[in-house]
Amino acid sequence: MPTITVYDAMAQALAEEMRRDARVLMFGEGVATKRPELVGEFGSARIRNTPLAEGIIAGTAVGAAATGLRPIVDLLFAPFLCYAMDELVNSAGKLRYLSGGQFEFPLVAISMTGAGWAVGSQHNHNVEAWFAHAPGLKVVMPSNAADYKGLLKSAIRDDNPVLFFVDIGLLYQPGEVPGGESLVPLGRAAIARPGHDVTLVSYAKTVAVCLQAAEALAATGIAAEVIDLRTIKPLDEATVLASARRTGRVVVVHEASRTCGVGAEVAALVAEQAFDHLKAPVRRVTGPDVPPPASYPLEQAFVPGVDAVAAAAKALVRKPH
Amino acid sequence: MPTITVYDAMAQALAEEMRRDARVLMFGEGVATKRPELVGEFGSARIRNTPLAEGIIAGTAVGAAATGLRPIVDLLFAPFLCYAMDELVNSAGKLRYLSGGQFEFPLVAISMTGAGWAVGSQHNHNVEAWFAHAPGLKVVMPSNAADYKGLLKSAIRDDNPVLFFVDIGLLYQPGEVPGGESLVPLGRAAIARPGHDVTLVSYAKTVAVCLQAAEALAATGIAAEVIDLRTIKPLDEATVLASARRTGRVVVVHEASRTCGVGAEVAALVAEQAFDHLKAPVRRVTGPDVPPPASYPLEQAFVPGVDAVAAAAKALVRKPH
Amino acid sequence: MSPFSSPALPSAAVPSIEHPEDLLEAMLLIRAYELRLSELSAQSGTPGTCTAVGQEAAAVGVLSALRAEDLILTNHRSAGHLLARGADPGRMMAEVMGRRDGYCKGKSGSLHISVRELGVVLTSTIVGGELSLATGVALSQTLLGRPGIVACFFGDGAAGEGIFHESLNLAAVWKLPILYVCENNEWQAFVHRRETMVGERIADRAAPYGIASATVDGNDVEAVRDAARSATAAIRDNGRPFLLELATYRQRGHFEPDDQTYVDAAELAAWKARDPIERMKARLAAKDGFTTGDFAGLQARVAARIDAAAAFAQASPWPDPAELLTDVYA
Amino acid sequence: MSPFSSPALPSAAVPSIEHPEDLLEAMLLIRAYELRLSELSAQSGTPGTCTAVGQEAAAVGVLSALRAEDLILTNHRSAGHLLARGADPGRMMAEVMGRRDGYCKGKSGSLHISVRELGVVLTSTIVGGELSLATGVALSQTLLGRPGIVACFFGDGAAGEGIFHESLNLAAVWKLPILYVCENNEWQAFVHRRETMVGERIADRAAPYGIASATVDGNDVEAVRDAARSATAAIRDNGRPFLLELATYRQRGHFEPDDQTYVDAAELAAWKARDPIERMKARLAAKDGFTTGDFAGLQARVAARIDAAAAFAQASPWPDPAELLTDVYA
Ligand SMILES: Cc1ncc(C[n+]2csc(CCOP(=O)(O)OP(=O)(O)O)c2C)c(N)n1
Ligand SMILES: Cc1ncc(C[n+]2csc(CCOP(=O)(O)OP(=O)(O)O)c2C)c(N)n1
Ligand SMILES: [Mg+2]
Ligand SMILES: [Mg+2]
Repeated sequence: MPTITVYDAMAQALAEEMRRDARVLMFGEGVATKRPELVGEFGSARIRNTPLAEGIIAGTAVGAAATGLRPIVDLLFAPFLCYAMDELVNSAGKLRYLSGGQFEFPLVAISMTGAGWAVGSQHNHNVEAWFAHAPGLKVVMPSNAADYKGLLKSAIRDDNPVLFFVDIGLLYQPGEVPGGESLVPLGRAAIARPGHDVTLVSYAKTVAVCLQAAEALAATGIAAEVIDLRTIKPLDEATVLASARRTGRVVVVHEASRTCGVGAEVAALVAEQAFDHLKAPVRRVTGPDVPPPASYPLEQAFVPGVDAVAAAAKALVRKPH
Repeated sequence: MPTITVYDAMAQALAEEMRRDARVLMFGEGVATKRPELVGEFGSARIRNTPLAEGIIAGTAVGAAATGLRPIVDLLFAPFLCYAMDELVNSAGKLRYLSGGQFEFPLVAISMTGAGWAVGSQHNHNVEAWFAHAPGLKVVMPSNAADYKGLLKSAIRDDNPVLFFVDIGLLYQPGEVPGGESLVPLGRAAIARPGHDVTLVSYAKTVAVCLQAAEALAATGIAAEVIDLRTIKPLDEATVLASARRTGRVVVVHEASRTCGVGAEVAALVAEQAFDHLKAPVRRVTGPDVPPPASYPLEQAFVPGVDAVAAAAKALVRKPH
Repeated sequence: MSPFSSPALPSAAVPSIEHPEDLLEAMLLIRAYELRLSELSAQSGTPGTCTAVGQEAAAVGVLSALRAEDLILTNHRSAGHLLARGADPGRMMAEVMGRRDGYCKGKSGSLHISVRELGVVLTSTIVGGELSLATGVALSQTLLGRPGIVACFFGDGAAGEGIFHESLNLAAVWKLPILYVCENNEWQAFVHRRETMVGERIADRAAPYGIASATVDGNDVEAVRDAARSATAAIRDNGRPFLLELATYRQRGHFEPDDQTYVDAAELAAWKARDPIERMKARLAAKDGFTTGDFAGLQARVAARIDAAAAFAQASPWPDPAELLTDVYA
Repeated sequence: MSPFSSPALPSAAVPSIEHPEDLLEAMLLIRAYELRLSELSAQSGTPGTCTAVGQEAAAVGVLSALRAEDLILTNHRSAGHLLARGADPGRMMAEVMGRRDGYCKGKSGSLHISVRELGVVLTSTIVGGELSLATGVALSQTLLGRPGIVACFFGDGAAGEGIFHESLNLAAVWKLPILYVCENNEWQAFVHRRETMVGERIADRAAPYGIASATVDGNDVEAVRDAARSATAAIRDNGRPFLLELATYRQRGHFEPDDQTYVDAAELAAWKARDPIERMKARLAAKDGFTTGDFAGLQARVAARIDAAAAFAQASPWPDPAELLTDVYA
């Protein structure tokens, strides 16, 4: 399998889907400047720069999606989604329902987030939980190049609005990407590493943290299973619950702030549906409830580390019950 | 104690705080039209109508708060907050931190939400969890007239940005409101009804649902404790956990959609911190993950009902462990 | 490019409003529909609505200038646009009442009624929502090679939302065939327009974006139709957006019931004296020999339709409770 | 009303930029500061920055027309505004590097540096953020009876965000004393301004709101200062907002390092030939007998300050890890 970066994996997905379906188009601030190869192949009607105005970029995507196109919009950094909340939440997420099912909204809104560039919380703010909480949307946040490609392709083919989050810490990470269609379905988690003593549930950059923690735990005789959610909504409850029931111990790990984050949802799910199998409390290891700072060491400290994850898992396994 | 509606309780809070502190002012779409008595007493500089533009209403409040005023803004219905997300989340919530503590943001953003007016999900959408998930904000959502008054006063005196949610289903409900200052501190939950068999945790209109469920449960010999969170952020973890440890059984109830809602946070908290005391799974009884519909019976069906809450509690109490 | 044929819009027959009497009858139908709903909501459990009483000439004048292939976006104050486009008042009332036979199965209520089969798409009650969506609808028309232009109705208040500015600018830069129709009715819920802007005209905001505009008497249905005809002709010709401002007045409250205590009585009276229906009626009488009897005939026809509509809506069942969970995802 | 004295802003001394040589030196300091950071970020672990090389006349010209009591809002491309206001380049560099002695304790980095003691408040890197906040700052000035006006810097790109429109409209309706300063530098990150609007001038967008405006050569520091002086005089006199557009050009990339492959070489060369520093230098030589030696003296002084600043910043420790959790709530 060829090894390419997440950025290139996404570029492949975009080109392949645009080739496959002439209704697919992409626009956003600098999209055409940054992807001249796509402009070359598909023309400037389908790859467009826009004015600097996230609201109308998103709104245009919503209107176009409802009337026959399949737009992809690049909204750059996740905090800028704040300017597009009405269009994404009140229009894309609700107008199908409010119209009694008259419209479909096949659109993808891409944005970047997460620690790595030391740019501070007006560029780095993990808000995926907002869109999981809002109705009518799907939310994807992959952890590796193959999934970035396979999930982006599935997102483009989906008939619903999909928020596609790119962890900037992963953007230039290489990974093996299979050739061919290599679709990854929405709503299906992956078992990134099997194990039977404790389950580490995560997504995006902290999947690697969990894998390293699992490696460290293995050295102490603890077999940790690592689940990569990949899609946050719809959440693959079955995979999470099956693992939780098997191991009886769950640590949820993510970079986003703790309160009402995706970790809260996973923990609540496990506490509700796998309670009888639990041998220990469900732990969350997450970013703190503060704005991510710019200063590099503080930014790094924001992200859950290998030691913290391993320690949380160890404490659960050691806990007598 | 005089009995007044939530609307009037809030009006008292506004008038008292404006009288107390000349830096307090209020603006929004129709604020001056709807509150002529405040215009009469405090003048048109301090009670202002605005153009129809939520972004600049919120942004103006943020800028004013940082430089010496203590603004209150009425943003009408919660879905309209989507137009003010940047100002509330990226500015009010983050600029203190990003500036290294140079500024304070004493502002209150009021908005209405919840079933009751059959107006559909572009007016009725419970998004309090979004603001609990975002850093630097406080979130309040009371359940009765006395708390609306006491918490609004505290919110106005707080030196931080406070999202103050008004459940429209409660707006014209009367309640006893004590005279005098009658401040209710932010961050403190109330035990609305004591009990020892099961804890029902809720806020806003579903507190009454829980109280009715508790009444019904009492008739079957089950003593339910009802906790009214009142403030969603900061969450009164101590009160919730003490009750959970005492009863060993927790049902979280709210109208907002389930995924990544406040109920997820409370359930996760309990599953993490009170695990050893739990006798049964933590249950959530919430609104579904769909946009609230307009049609009256469907809108009512969206809200957790007394029967569903009582049934969930009963199932936990009956569960052998 | 247009190798893909997406479902044609609209798919149902759209009535043409041709003759002066048609204009009058269409306005009468809207008036009767809205007054009936106002009465119903004052008495019983029927939900309130945002009426556009006094603004009928705006809806009818513009709709009479559109073609069947054109698409329409509207907002909370949409009944006139829908009825002039040929929507069934019975299904509209059923929707307002939250009943199963409503155009949106009762899920919308009055505030966001879309009728895809008539090309009335994506109605939003978020002020400015329609402005945010119109550009995308027009982009579809252009890229999919469909002939119709897009008419987007909004209020003077919506022109205060930033998205208005973003929409106009993008439409200008991308050359999108949009007729922006601002019904400047002097009110923004409970705030008078004068409190929200310096100057009088929303249309002035078009020029900086390189967009042509016009303001006309929005209470003169023929003037509106003529202005809309020349605006749509320009759009069809050059593919660029146009902003048409209709100067009119909201004669009733923001949302029924509304006591209008905040309204200046003299201003209201002056505008009632310029009522669009009365004006058209007088013009017809003067020019075309339209008699009191003719008028009574129109009114009777309209009243019968509204009676039937109300009966239909009231007989329509509530949605099945299972409907709460459907239509979320495609 | 102003019974409450809130903490005075600014509280530190603000330098006055009076003489032609001061204007030149202030521009040289900005240029040297930004080039030094560009070099550092190209080599090592120093974070990138958004430079305003080529735009120094805009910052210096406007700041030289402001008074100490005036407040300033700026954005991601703020170094010029801060330095011209008298900010310490050492503390600025420390902030860029995320160090403890930065103006914001390293939490901001380069993109949102505020310096309250100099009246540079609420810097936001959300494009349009400063526009959303300026109205509130101006409202405080007005209601608390403080004398200063508010200067709000933003780019041509920010004028595409809806909040620009909302801000201008509210400032006009509420009569807020704001000098809106648009640095039209022809670029919006990687998109040329021409791709984002029809027409050339952002200033044209002011008139519909009843706001006065002017466009001047933003690469002529004296022209900028003169225009800013008359604009601020008008604002101080009538209490109303004014939009001043400065036509300039971003000579370097959007964010260091940036290879500028997307930039038209001829356009860039034409603007470099109009470099504001070279122009002021030539003017001083022609009019005031300013010599090469005089210039070298200024440059040496500036270089020494920047050397010291870089040394200070590099010596500044990282923040204590506990700082991650502080400054969230008041
Ligand atoms: C974003 C948003 N803000 C506020 C409202 C509440 N609201 C509904 S209609 C309305 C007035 C709209 O005024 P205008 O745009 O002039 O339209 P009109 O109602 O006069 O037809 C308001 C404030 C809303 N629905 N959406
Ligand atoms: C809301 C938002 N969208 C996009 C960005 C990314 N971004 C940062 S600066 C910039 C260009 C801004 O252009 P302009 O306003 O002209 O200012 P300039 O950078 O030219 O000074 C962009 C797109 C951002 N920071 N915020
Ligand atoms: Mg209006
Ligand atoms: Mg620019």
